[in-house]
Amino acid sequence: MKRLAPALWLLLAAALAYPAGPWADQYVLHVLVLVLVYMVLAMGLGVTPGFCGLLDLGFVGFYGIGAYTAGLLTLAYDLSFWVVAPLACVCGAFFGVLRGAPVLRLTGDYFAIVTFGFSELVVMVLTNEIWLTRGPLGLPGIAPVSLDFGWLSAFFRPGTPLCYEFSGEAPYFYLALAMAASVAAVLRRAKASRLGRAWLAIREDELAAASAGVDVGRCKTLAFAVSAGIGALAGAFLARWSQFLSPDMFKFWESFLVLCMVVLGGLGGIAGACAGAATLIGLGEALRALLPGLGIPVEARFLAYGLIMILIMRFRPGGLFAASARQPDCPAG
Amino acid sequence: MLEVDGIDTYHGNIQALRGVSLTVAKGEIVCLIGSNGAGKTTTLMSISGVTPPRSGTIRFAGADVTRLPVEKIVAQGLTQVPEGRMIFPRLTVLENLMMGAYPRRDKAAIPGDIERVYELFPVLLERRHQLGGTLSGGEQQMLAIGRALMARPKLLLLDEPSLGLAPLFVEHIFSIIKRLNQDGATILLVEQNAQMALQIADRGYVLETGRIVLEGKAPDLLQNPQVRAAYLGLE
Amino acid sequence: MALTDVSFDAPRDGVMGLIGPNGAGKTTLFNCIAGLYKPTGGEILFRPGHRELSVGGFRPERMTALGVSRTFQNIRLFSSLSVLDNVRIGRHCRTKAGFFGAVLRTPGQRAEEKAITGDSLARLAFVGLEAAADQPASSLCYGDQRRLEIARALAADPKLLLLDEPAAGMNPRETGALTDLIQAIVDSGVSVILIEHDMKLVMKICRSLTVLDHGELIAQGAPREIRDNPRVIEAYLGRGMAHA
Amino acid sequence: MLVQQLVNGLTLGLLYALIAVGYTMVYGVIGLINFAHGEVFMLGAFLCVSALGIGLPLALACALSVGACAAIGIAIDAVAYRPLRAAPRLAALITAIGMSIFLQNLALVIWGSRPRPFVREALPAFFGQTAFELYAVRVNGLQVVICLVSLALMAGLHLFIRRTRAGAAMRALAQNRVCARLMGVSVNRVISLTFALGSGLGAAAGVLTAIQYNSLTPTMGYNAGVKAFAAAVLGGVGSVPGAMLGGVILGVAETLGAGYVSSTYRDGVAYAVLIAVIVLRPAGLLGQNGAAGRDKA
Amino acid sequence: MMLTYRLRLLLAVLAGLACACPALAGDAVRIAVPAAYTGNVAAYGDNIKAGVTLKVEEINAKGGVGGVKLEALFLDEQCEPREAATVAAKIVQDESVAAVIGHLCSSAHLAALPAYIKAGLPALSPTATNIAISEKNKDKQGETWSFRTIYRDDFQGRFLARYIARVMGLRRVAVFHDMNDYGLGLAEAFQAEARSLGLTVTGVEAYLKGAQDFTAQLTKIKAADPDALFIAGYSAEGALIADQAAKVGLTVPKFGADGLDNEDYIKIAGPAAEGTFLTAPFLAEAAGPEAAAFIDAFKARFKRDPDYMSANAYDATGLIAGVLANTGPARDKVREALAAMNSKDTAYFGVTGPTFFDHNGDCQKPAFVKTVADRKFVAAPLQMAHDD
Repeated sequence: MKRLAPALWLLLAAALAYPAGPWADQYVLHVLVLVLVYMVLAMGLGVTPGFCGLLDLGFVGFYGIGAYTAGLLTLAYDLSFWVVAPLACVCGAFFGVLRGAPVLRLTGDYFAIVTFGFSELVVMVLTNEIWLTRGPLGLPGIAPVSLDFGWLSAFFRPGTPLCYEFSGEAPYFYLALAMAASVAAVLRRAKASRLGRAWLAIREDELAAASAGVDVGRCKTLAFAVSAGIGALAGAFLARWSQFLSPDMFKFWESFLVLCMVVLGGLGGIAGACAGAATLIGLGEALRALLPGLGIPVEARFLAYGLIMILIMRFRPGGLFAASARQPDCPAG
Repeated sequence: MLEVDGIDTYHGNIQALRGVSLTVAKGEIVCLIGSNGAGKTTTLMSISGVTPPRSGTIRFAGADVTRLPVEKIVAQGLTQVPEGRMIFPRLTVLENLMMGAYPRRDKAAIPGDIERVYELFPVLLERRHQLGGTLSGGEQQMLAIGRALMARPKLLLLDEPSLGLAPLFVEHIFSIIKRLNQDGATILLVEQNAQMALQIADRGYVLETGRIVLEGKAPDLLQNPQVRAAYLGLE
Repeated sequence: MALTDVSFDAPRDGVMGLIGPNGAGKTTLFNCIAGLYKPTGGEILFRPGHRELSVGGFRPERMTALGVSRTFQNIRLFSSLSVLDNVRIGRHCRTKAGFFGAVLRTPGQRAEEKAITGDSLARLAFVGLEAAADQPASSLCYGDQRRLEIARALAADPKLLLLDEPAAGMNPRETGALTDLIQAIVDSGVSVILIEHDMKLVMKICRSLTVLDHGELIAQGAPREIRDNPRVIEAYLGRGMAHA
Repeated sequence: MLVQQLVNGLTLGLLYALIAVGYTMVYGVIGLINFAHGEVFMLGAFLCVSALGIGLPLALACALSVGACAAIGIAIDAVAYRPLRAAPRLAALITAIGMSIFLQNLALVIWGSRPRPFVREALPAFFGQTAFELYAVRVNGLQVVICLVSLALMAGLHLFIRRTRAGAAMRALAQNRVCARLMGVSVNRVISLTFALGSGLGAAAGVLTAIQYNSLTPTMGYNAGVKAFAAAVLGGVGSVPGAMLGGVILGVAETLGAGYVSSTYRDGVAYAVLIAVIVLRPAGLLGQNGAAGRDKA
Repeated sequence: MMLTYRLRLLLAVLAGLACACPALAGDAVRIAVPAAYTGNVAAYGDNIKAGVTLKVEEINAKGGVGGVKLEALFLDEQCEPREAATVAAKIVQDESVAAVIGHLCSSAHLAALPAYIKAGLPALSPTATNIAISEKNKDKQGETWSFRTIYRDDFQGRFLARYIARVMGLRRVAVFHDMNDYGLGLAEAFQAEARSLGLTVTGVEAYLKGAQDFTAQLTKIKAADPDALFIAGYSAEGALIADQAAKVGLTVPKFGADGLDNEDYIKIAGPAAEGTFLTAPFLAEAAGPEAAAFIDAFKARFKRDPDYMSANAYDATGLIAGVLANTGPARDKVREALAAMNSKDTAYFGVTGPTFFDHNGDCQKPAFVKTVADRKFVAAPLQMAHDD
C-alpha cells in the first residue's frame, strides 16, 4: 500500500484534473461516475463478506432502498441532496439491522439465500406497491443535485440567489469522487479499529471470536448497518444523478455484479473493491466499443464478458489485488 | 517393500521434506518419530501421493510409484490410516468399512473380511448401523484401522493412532497394532508417543525439520541419549 | 445426552484437572461453562469476587466478560491475522470504542488503542511470543500457536481459565515449557481447569482431579487418590499408568 | 380450486426439484453452488428441440440432449471449477457466474433471442391433449407424465447414491475429500460423475419444461435456476431428498401464493416461506447442520 | 514476461476505449438505435434491429440521404435503465449521430431522456408507450425532444375496452397484465375505461417478465368465470398464457394490445392462439401497396413475418431519413423539423399509416383489430372507428 502511494496520488490528481480540461468527454465522465458509484457499492458490500465472512447476495436491496428513499423524498418534499443522502443512509442502515436480526445465527449459504430472498422482496415491494413507488412505471423527473448557498447571501447581499444546480457529468464526478473517498476513509479507519478487528475475528472463526469476548451479534449487526448504509448512500446518489428510478435497476443481477467486483478485486481490501469495480464496468464499456470494430455483433457482448470473468478468476483466483498468502514456515524441532 | 529415496516435498513454496530416505521391509514395524511439524505426516502423505514429492523416488513392491495419482497407489496395496482418523461422519460404520474396500475388485471376499474386522473390534459389530460421526474417539480409531484393513493392505501407514486418546485406549490400540503385525502386516507407524512406538517397533527413524537425523533398531533408539532427552522426556 | 447430573466444585485457586476417556463429556462440560451450550438442567455457579452468579446458558462473550476464558482442543486462532491482533481481539470485552469513535478517531479512542496494544504486548511477553507480534498467526509453530491461544485468553483478564488438552501433540520438551507457563498463570492469581490426557503433566500440576466417564462423574479428589482409584483405572488409566 | 392449485403447484414443484437435485449434488461433493446449472437446464431444452428439428425421434432426442448436457456438465467442471479447487470458494463462485453468463449468451448467439416452440408434432397424443377431470380438478396428460418422470428420475438417483459403490464414493468425497482419496477414490472422476448426473437431470428437467410450457428462450435458465437453487437450500443443501422436498414446497407455496395471496407477490410468497424455514431451521429442512456452514468467505 | 504481456493487454483495452468514439465520418450520417440486444427482452430488440436494418438498406440502395450513406449504430442497453443512461451518454458525445431511434422500453427511454435533452439530441421511439414520457420529454424552454411513432398505453387500453364492450358485446372481463411499465399502463387505462362502460372486471392478475408458469393465476381467473380475458403484455408471455389458459380450461376470447402482435405468439401458443383479438397499428390488408411491399421485403430478408415493432422501427427510420434529407444532420434542426410535423398535412406516410406528432411528441395512429384464424393474423371481421 505504501509503495503504491505516489502512483495513487498521481492517479487522483489526474482524475481531479480530467473533467476540467477541454479533453473532457461526457461519455467517459459518465462511465467514470458509474465506476465511482460501483466502487462505493463494492466497498459497502465488501464489509459483509470481506470483513465478516458472510456471503451477501442481496446487497442491491439496500441500494434500492436508498435510491427510492432519496427519490421519493425529493419528489414529495423537494429536499436537498444534503438532507436526503443522510436520511437514505439511515433508512438503509435501519433495514440492514432489520434484515440482520433474524439471520444472525445463520452462516454460509443459508445466510446467502436469506439475503437473496430479502433483496427479491425489496424489488417486489418496489414493483408492486404502486401507491408509493409508482411500481414499474418508475420515478421520472427526480431533481438533480444542487448547491444552495442562499442562506449565505444573508450575510452580504440578502436575496442573491446563490444556487448552483448540477448539470452535466463533471459536478457529479467530483461529488462521486468525494463520496467514494470518504467511504474509503471511513472503512479504512473502521477496519483498523477495535471494531474492525472484531469483524475480522468473526470472519476467521465466529466461535473463537465469541469465546475471546467479542459480542458477535452486536458486531455483525453493526457491520450490516454500515454495509447497508453505504449501499443506501450510493442509491441516494444514483437517484439524484440519473434522475430516474425503476425497480428494474435493482434486480438480483446487480448484486452479482457488485459481488463479482468485490471478489475480482480481492476480498477484504478496499483498494481491491475499487479495482474490481473499475475492471468490470470498464470491461463492459470496452467490449461495447471494441466488438463492433472487430465485426462482432452486439449480441456477443456478454459472451465475451463471461469468458473474461472466467479467465481472470482462472489466473488470479485470489483477485486482482490479493495479497499473496503467507504460508507457515515452521522451523520445528 | 517400500523404498523412499531422497524425497523433497513442498507446501506451496515452503520445503517440508529435505531428502528423506527410508525403507520398510516385509513384515516389519517401522516407526517414524519427531516433533509436531517435523514432517512426519507430510512423509506419509508423500508416500500416499496426496502431496507428491518434487524430487526423489518412492518405490513400492519393486515399482516406482513416485508420481502416480493417489488412487493408483492405494490400489497397489498401500493403505493409510490418516491422522485424526478421518471417519466419514455421515456414513454408517458398515459403509465406512465398505469404503475401505473401494479399490478392491474381488467383491466375493469382502463379507469375510468384514467378519474379520468385527472379530478384531467387536464394538464395531455392535455399532455397524450407527453413523461414523457418533462414535467416540477410541471407537473411531478402531474403525479407521478396520477400514484400512478392508483394503487388504500390503503396507499399512498409521499416522498418530494414539493422538488424543485416553491412556487405556492407547494401550489397546498398540496391542492391536502388534497383533496385526504378528498376523503378517507390514506397518509404517508415525507416532508422537515415542516411548510406546519404539517399544513395539523393529526399527525407527527420527525426523527433525524435514530431515532424517537418526535411524536404527528400536531398542538402540530407546537407549540413545539424544532421543531420550528430546522424545522420551527422560534425562 | 452428553452429560448426566454432573456436580463438582472447582477450587478458587490452583489447577483442577478434568480427565476421563474420549467421549466422556469433558469438552461438553467446558462448552457448558463457557456458554457455548446451554445445560438442560442444573446450575452453573460462578463466584468472581464475592458475588455469586448463576451463569448456566449465558452467551460465550458474556462469560468472557465475567472472567471465564478458554482455549480449544483443536487450536482456533484467527489464522490470517497477526499474532498481536489475535491478542488485541482478546482485549475486546475490556474496551469499548465503537464505530463512530473509530471513524472520527476521537482522543478517547486513540488512547484506548494505545492501551490495547500495550496490554496485548504484555500478554505476548508473558507467554514469550513478543518477537513474533507482527507475523501472521498461521506462521507460528504448533507449540507457539498453543501459547498464543493462551495469551489471547489471558488478554480478557480472566479469573478462571479453561484449558482444553493444551499439551496434545507436544513433545516432552514443549510439555515441560507449558507446565511452567500454566504454573506462572496460576501464580498470577488465575484459577485453571485443565483437560489433559498427559498424566505426567496432570499429576505434576493439578491440585485436585475430577474424572468423567460416559457423561457421569466417577471420581473426584487429590491426584494421588485418583491414581489409585480402581474405577478410574478401569475406565481410563489402565494398569500400566497406575503403576507408572 | 384449492386442490387444482395444489396439482398445479406439485407439477411446478417437481420440475424445480429435478433442477434442484443437480445443485444439491454438486454442492454436496465440491461444496459449491454451480450457478451455471440453470444454463445447463436451458441447453438441455434447446438441444432436444434442435435434435427434433433435424428429424430425430423424441426418445432419441431426449437421450441425446441428456447425454450432451452430461458432457457439458463435465466440461463446465473441467474449465471453471477444477483449476480452482484450491482457490478460495468465492473465486469459484465468480467463475460459475461467468460461466452462466457465457452459456446464456452462447445460446443467444446460436439460437437467437426469439422464443422457440417445442416441436409438438413429435409428442405422443397423450401429452397435453388428454385432460382428466375429477371433481372439477383438471389434470392433463402432460402433468401426469412430468410428475411420473421426475419422481422416477429422482428415485433412481436416490437409489444410485444410497446403494452403489459410486454413490458411496460420492458421499464419502462430500464428507472428507482427503480421506476419500486415501481410500482410493479418484476425486476428479467422482466429481465428473456428479456433474454428469446433475447436469443430465437438469437437461431432463429442461426437456420436460420445454414440453410443458412449449417455449424456449436463452434466458429461461435464470428464473428456473434461481428457484431451484432456493429449493435446494430450503431442503438443506447437499441433501438429495431435501432438494426434492424443497422443490415441491416452493412450487406449492408459489402457486398458493399466486392463487390466494396476491399474484404480484407470487415469488414473494415463495421467498417468504424460504426465509421463514431457514430462520427457524438454520440447516434447511433435511440438511445436516454444518454442511453449508463451511464457506467462510 | 507475464507482466509485459498483461501490460500489453491493458494497453490494448485502453486503446480500444480511446477509439470508442468513432472518427467523424464525413461520408455517412448516423442514427443511433439503442435497444436490448442481449438479456431478457433481446427478442424485441431483434425486431427493432430488423426494421431499421431493412429501411437503412433500402435508403442506401437508393443513394442514401442527401447523397451520403445512412448508417445505424446498434447499441445494447438490455432495457436496463442504468445501461440506457450510459449508452445515452455515449450517443450524445458522438457528434456524427444526428438522431436516436429508440429506446425500446419506456423505463430505459425515461432514464436516457435527461441526457438527450441536455445535449439537444432528438429521439424517436418506435415502441415506448408509457404516458410519463409525454411529460418528461421537454427542456427548460418547453421544447419537446422525444417523439414516438407508436401510440400511448392509455389509447390502446381505452380502445380495447370499448371494442370488447361495444363491438364484441362481452360483459365480464378478467385482466392479466405484465408487471412492467407497458403492461401496467395498459391495464390501468383499460380498467378505467371498462368501468365507465359498465363492464365487470372479474379480477386483475399480474405476472413478472420471464415467468413461464401462469397456471396459478389462470386457475384463479377461471374461478371468477369471465367471458373475456385481456392479456396486457408481450407476445413471449402472452403466448404461454393463451396456451396455459386452454390447458386449465379457460376458453374465453383473449384480447391484447400490440404487444401480442408477433408471429411468435401464434407459433408458440399453437391452436390456443385462435380466438385472440389484438390491436395493431399495422394491418397488411388495410395498408396500401407500400405495406405489402414492406412485408414482402421483410420476409425475403429475415424469413419471418414483420411485427408492429419492426414496422414502427421501419417507419421511424424512414421518417428520420426524410427529415435528414431535408434539413441535414444538425440535431436542433432535426428536432425542429420533427416538431413541425404536427398535422395530417405534414405527416410522414409509412407502412403504419400517417405519422405526425402533437406538442408532447405523441402520435395519433389508426388502430386496427387483428384476430388469429388458421394460424395466421387476419383482420378481425369487425373493426371499430376511432371515435366510436
